[in-house]
Amino acid sequence: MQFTRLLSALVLMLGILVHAVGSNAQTVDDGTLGLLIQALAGENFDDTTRAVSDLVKSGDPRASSILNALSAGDLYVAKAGKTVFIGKRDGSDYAAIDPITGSKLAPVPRSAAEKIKVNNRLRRDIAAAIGGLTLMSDKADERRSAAEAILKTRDPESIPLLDKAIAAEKDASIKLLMNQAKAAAVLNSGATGEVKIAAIAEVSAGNSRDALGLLTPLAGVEGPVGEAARAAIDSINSKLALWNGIQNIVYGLSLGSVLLLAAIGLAITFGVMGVINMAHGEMVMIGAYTTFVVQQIIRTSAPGLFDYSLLIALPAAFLASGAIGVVIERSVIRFLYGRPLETLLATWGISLVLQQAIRSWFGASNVQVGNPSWMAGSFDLGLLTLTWSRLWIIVFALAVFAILQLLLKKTMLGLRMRAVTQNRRMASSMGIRTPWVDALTFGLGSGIAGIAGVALSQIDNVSPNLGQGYIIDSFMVVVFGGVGNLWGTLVGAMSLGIANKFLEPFAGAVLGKILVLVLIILFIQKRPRGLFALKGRAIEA
Amino acid sequence: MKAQNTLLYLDGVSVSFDGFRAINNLSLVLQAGEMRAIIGPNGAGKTTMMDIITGKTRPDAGDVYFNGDVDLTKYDEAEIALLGIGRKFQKPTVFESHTVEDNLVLALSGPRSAFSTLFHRQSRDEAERIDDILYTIRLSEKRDWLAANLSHGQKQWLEIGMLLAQDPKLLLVDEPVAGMTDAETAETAKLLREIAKTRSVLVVEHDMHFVRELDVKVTCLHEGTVLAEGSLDFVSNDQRVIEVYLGR
Amino acid sequence: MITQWFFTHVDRRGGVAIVLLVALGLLVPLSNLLLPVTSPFHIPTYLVSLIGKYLTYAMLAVALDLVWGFCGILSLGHGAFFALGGYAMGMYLMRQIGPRGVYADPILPDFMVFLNWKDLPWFWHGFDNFWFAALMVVLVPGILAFGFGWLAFRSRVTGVYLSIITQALTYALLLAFFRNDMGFGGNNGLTDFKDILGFNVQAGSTRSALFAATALFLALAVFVSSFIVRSKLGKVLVGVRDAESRMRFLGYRVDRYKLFVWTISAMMAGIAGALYVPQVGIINPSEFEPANSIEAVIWVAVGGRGTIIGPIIGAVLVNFGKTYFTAAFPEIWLFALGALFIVVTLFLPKGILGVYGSWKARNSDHVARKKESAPAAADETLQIPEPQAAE
Amino acid sequence: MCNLTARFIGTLAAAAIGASLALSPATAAEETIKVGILHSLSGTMAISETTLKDTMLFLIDEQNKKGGVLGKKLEAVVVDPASDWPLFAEKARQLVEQDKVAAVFGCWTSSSRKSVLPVFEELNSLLFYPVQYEGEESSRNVFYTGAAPNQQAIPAVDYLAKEEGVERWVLAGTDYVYPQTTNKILKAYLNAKGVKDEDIMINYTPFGHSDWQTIVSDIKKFGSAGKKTAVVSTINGDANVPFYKELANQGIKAEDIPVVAFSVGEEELAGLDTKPLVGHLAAWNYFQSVDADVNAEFIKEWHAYTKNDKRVTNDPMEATYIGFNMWVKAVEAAGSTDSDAVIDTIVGVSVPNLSGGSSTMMPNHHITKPVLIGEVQDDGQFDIVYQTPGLVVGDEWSDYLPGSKDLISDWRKPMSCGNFNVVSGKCGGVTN
Repeated sequence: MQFTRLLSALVLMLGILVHAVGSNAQTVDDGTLGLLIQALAGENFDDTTRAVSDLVKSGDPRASSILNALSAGDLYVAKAGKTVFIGKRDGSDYAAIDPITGSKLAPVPRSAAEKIKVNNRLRRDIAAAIGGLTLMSDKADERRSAAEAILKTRDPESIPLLDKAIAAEKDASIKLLMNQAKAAAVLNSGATGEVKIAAIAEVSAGNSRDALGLLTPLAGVEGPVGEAARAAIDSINSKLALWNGIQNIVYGLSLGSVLLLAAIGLAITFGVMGVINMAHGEMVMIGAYTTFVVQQIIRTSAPGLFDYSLLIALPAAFLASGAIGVVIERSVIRFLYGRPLETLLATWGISLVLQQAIRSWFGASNVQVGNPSWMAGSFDLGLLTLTWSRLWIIVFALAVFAILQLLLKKTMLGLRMRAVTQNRRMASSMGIRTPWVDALTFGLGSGIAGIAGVALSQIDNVSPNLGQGYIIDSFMVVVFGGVGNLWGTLVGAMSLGIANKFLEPFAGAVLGKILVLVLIILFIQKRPRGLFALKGRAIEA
Repeated sequence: MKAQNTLLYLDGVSVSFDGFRAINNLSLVLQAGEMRAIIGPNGAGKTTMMDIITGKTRPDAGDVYFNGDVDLTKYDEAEIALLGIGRKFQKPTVFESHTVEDNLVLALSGPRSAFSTLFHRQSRDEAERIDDILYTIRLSEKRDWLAANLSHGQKQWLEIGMLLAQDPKLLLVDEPVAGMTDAETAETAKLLREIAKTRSVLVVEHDMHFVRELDVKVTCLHEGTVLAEGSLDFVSNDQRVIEVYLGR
Repeated sequence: MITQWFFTHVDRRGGVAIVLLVALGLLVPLSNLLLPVTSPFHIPTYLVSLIGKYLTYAMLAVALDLVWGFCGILSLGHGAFFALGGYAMGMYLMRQIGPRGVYADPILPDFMVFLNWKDLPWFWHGFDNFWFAALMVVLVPGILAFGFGWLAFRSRVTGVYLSIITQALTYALLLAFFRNDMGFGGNNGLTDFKDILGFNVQAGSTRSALFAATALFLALAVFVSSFIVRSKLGKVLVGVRDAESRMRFLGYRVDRYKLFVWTISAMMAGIAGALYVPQVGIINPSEFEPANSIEAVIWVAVGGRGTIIGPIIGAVLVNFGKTYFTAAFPEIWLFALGALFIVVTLFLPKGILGVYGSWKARNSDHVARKKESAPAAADETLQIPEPQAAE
Repeated sequence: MCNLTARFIGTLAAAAIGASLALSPATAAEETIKVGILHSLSGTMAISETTLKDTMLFLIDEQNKKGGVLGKKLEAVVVDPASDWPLFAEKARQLVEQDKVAAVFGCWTSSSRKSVLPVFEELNSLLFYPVQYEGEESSRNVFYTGAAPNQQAIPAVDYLAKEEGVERWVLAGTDYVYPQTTNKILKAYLNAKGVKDEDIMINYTPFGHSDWQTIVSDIKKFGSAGKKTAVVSTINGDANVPFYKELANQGIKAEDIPVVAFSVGEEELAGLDTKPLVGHLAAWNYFQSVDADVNAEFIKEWHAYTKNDKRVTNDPMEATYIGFNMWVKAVEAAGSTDSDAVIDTIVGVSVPNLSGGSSTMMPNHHITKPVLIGEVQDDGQFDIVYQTPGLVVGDEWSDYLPGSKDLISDWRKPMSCGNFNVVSGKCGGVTN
């Protein structure tokens, strides 16, 4: 402990000495470097941090690779002899590399070495430090990340470095980033007056969120700097306020499309066929589990295909859920037409069985369904961030809806379905094989639920309870929209989604949800047949 | 006003569903104690007219008066029924899981509030009236049957019986003889004429023989308006009526 | 005389049921209290409160059947009324704890103390008085049902639309009661009860008393519903169930009849809930879960919809099955339960009593059939509007 | 059809008879000691609780290999309370009264514990409760081997403040009693440390919440006020996966806004791709990655028992392990499974925990444990970045809640009181 302190101090002096002596090649002899590196294996994070800065000050080119290894958690110290090495797990050993020479060392048994601990703060510092080192690097992306790192740390000490880099920089976008970083650093520094005001202008031109972070501390300051800061903050805030509205709508649509996906299959089995299908949620769940299975197979057999896993899962899920749907229809539902309540009972029983089946098959806990790369991450739309998965789900939901509409309105099958559901006796007397159509319709509804499961597996957890989480909302959507009308389902889902998102900010998530339910209840009073009720002389009695 | 001393008065009534005009500027007057037959092709708006009179459908425009001064458009089905307008449906609707007798008990005029029915005990004259009606509609020995087990004709009659039990001023009867044998048809005609002695009746019917047997003033509807009105012979000689309805 | 009056309002089955329940209400506690543990007829305390629990469920089922079986209103939210009654009773029991709570606060229940609430929310006042609480047990569900029904029935919300908004109702209440700010103990609910009317809720004698009370109230519920069903009002209700608009053309204010029976049923459910809480020793929001309400519907269907005692049989049978299966095959019992529901719907469409009924009907003429008031095949509860040009 | 019906009724009857036999007081053979396992195997909580059922079966199996307890074999009685709280009470009663189990290991949610508590007190039986909870409870018949708030939340906050220099706090939780209480304690604690209210954002979501877009972006906003910000998550199991997925996708890096969770362990991470989550934290008393021989041994046997070397271990499992061993040791010491005897002997009993040290049952029926803080790794494991130097005693009555700061609990005779008020010097809420 004490020792390392002393050591590092000593090393520091050495380093500086070297600085002075070393004419241009900013390097230290291996011995010193070795000591510097050893210091990294400090007693606690503070020691390590200090050691890192020392290492950087040494300005040795090898430092960056060592620090990278450290922040990646690949730097180990042998219990015996306290020698530090870069290690990679290899069975019960570490494949060791000498950080100084980069040459291979004899593998070290896992038990004989321990990892040099890093935490978030340390990683930040290292990133910044490396930033300092790689700011002049000849690789564009290294320079970019370096600038970003400094933009995060706002370390005033890096200002001179930045000046040099900016002067040298060719790439406009990186230059902009560097200017941002510099401005940030300036704001963080002791600089005053014009310099800061200029920096404020520079900063507020960039990403508003970060800018707000930089400016808020200055708002309290007296004098022109403070005023400039306050003005900038106000303009940014007004911009944010506007974007909040937009965000609510976009997020509302995204929530709406999730509801739509969850409900659309039900809109067929329940809305069109009149089966109170309590097993609908389980069809969604089965779709999600199909995705899991597909991904498992791909992981083991063809990892390269992982990005296509969802595309492969879609038909698979459709067939899996669809097939189960057909089986259910043939074995149970078909005996219950005209007795909708019995369908509620039977399907409830079926849902219990399916849940338990999945539970005993895949286990009760969550299974992991990964995002393919094109689903991961997010992009900025003005000031709001929308994740790719959400965007794709919106697109997907609408696509499914459109396809379904076409299927029902334009194809022979769709025609028959409508015929059968509207007047079974007449349809059969016209030579339509109603049992066959029934099975297909129910299969279709279940299949759609299945592909919904593929999409939902990307944003929700895949467990045997998955279905239960969606069944109530789905029924709400279908009924709210008007039973037997797909457009109703679409509009219903979207309006519920948006309503939810506008209520959430001021009512809170919980109260918001309650309010939406109350709204549904009251709305049904006004339109007892839902949003898109069909008028005309529907026969009662 | 014109509506005075008429029993039922429709003037310039119109209604449309999703753009389709089911009733178009319809006017019709029924005197107290009158029986009227309504004929007309499908889609002429006969049933819709009944819906309007009984408050099931609200007209978009026009006046509907009962007893000269009661504006029917202001009341709902139940209230209108209590005002004394009874209705028999096109397809017989009786309470299948009740016995014939209970069907009549339900129809029997009397207090309709929840509590009075909860503690209701059947009085002697109620019992007698039920016996009479059962006799009139020839179902006395089937009084304990579930209505579900009656034949089609019998259901028609039971429903007419329920109308009688309601003892309304005006009966709206929609295709009473649909699916009846000629014998039954004749019987029904007799029964209706019987009823018409004491009450006003509005009969919708396709069956021309039946209408002839009733021999009353006839109104022919077409596309929601009155095409012709008068004695059956007069109407059936009307050129347009022949075009749209009879002549085919 | 009285017996004669009694039997004019209750059919044979109902009468038998009532007599049996009263007998049960007397014998079970006696056997539990008087007979020695060794005696084969001695019923252990845990069975007493277990059966007591079943009976409260049965009462909920009877209430549900009154609206669904006889009036065609399928409620997927009756659990809400049950739970509200339960909470009313729970609040009384909480107040009875008084200074014996862990924080020894004379007024505030424990959960309020550690969420450091300063004083009692207004709606908790009065619940220290049993009779006030008892009143609330029927009033709160009653008023909610009345308000809800008044809206829904007047604007003629029927069939599946009604079912779904009843579900929305119970779901909303579930979320609301989960919130700690509501002042009902959040997801932990109300628990750690000490005594009721001065008797220790844990004591065997109290349990037996509660059991007896439950049995008697259930008997009462059976009597009330068969009284309603056999009155002319009952005939009207069945009429509404089978042909609602026809009833209107006969001059009946259908909405009022529905409202009446709906409110009565809700109050019954409330009482059931109130009897349930002291016997299970906890009430929390999970009682509002839509799944519970659906299960209640299933009890009725299993037992026989549109019969007086079918729901009782169904509730007891299903819950007994649950108790048995969860202990016997904890890993796979859901298969058994699920299969039970499927089999019942496929092979006993009118429930267990329905089978008995149709068996009776087969060997006797249709005159006998009039006693069966099993629902008509055409079910009113789902009306998908069929597009239809005027005439 | 009617034939089938008849047969169906037959089977029903059979089941009924079988059941009534099962329910009639068990004539259990006395050569085994029965142990009740009361964890949900179906319903919403099955996700977490099923593992603990397996753990118990595993531990009992191991114990029997060692010859059981008091020379008798242990016999597990498993029931499924199906995530239904009243059913928990019913099952508890059934286990104790009918199956005559010596002790029950079970429950996960506070609601389930609260609903069985009266049963165990009435029948004077034993419950070992292995999950972290909100505290504010101490029963003579219950042993809390999971973490109390001071064994999880407070050290975690200290770590963030010290090591990560966090000044601005988001307390996000499911609207349950546990998060509510924990956040109340944390808020009081932070305020005491001089954190201003405008630097604390408290947010509650419904159970099973799955649409986190708004909240995550709110967190981002709150985090962009120039001060270092962290999220303290008491979000309940089911909602975590969508929460972390949204975090990852919206690109909130641990370096920018770290999230420390109290109910996310190896089991929960199993459902997630953790690469984007590296660096986010969790505070527990045990991690599978703990570098101790006893742990390695435990994991090896666990994998052998479950025949699945992917099967992870987690903190509630360790708590179960500790609780079970404490019970065994206490029974051996008392020479009997009688509840009173065990309650008297178990206080002070100390058994090895899986993080190398040993845990002791304290007089307040809570135990001592180390507090570990780990960072999520890309392999779904945690890398331990901090460990409390000593053991932390579970504090049942929080010092940061006005209602309970004066209360202590000591179940040793003569005090034998769960809520002794040190100010009034009286034992608060004992009945009769």
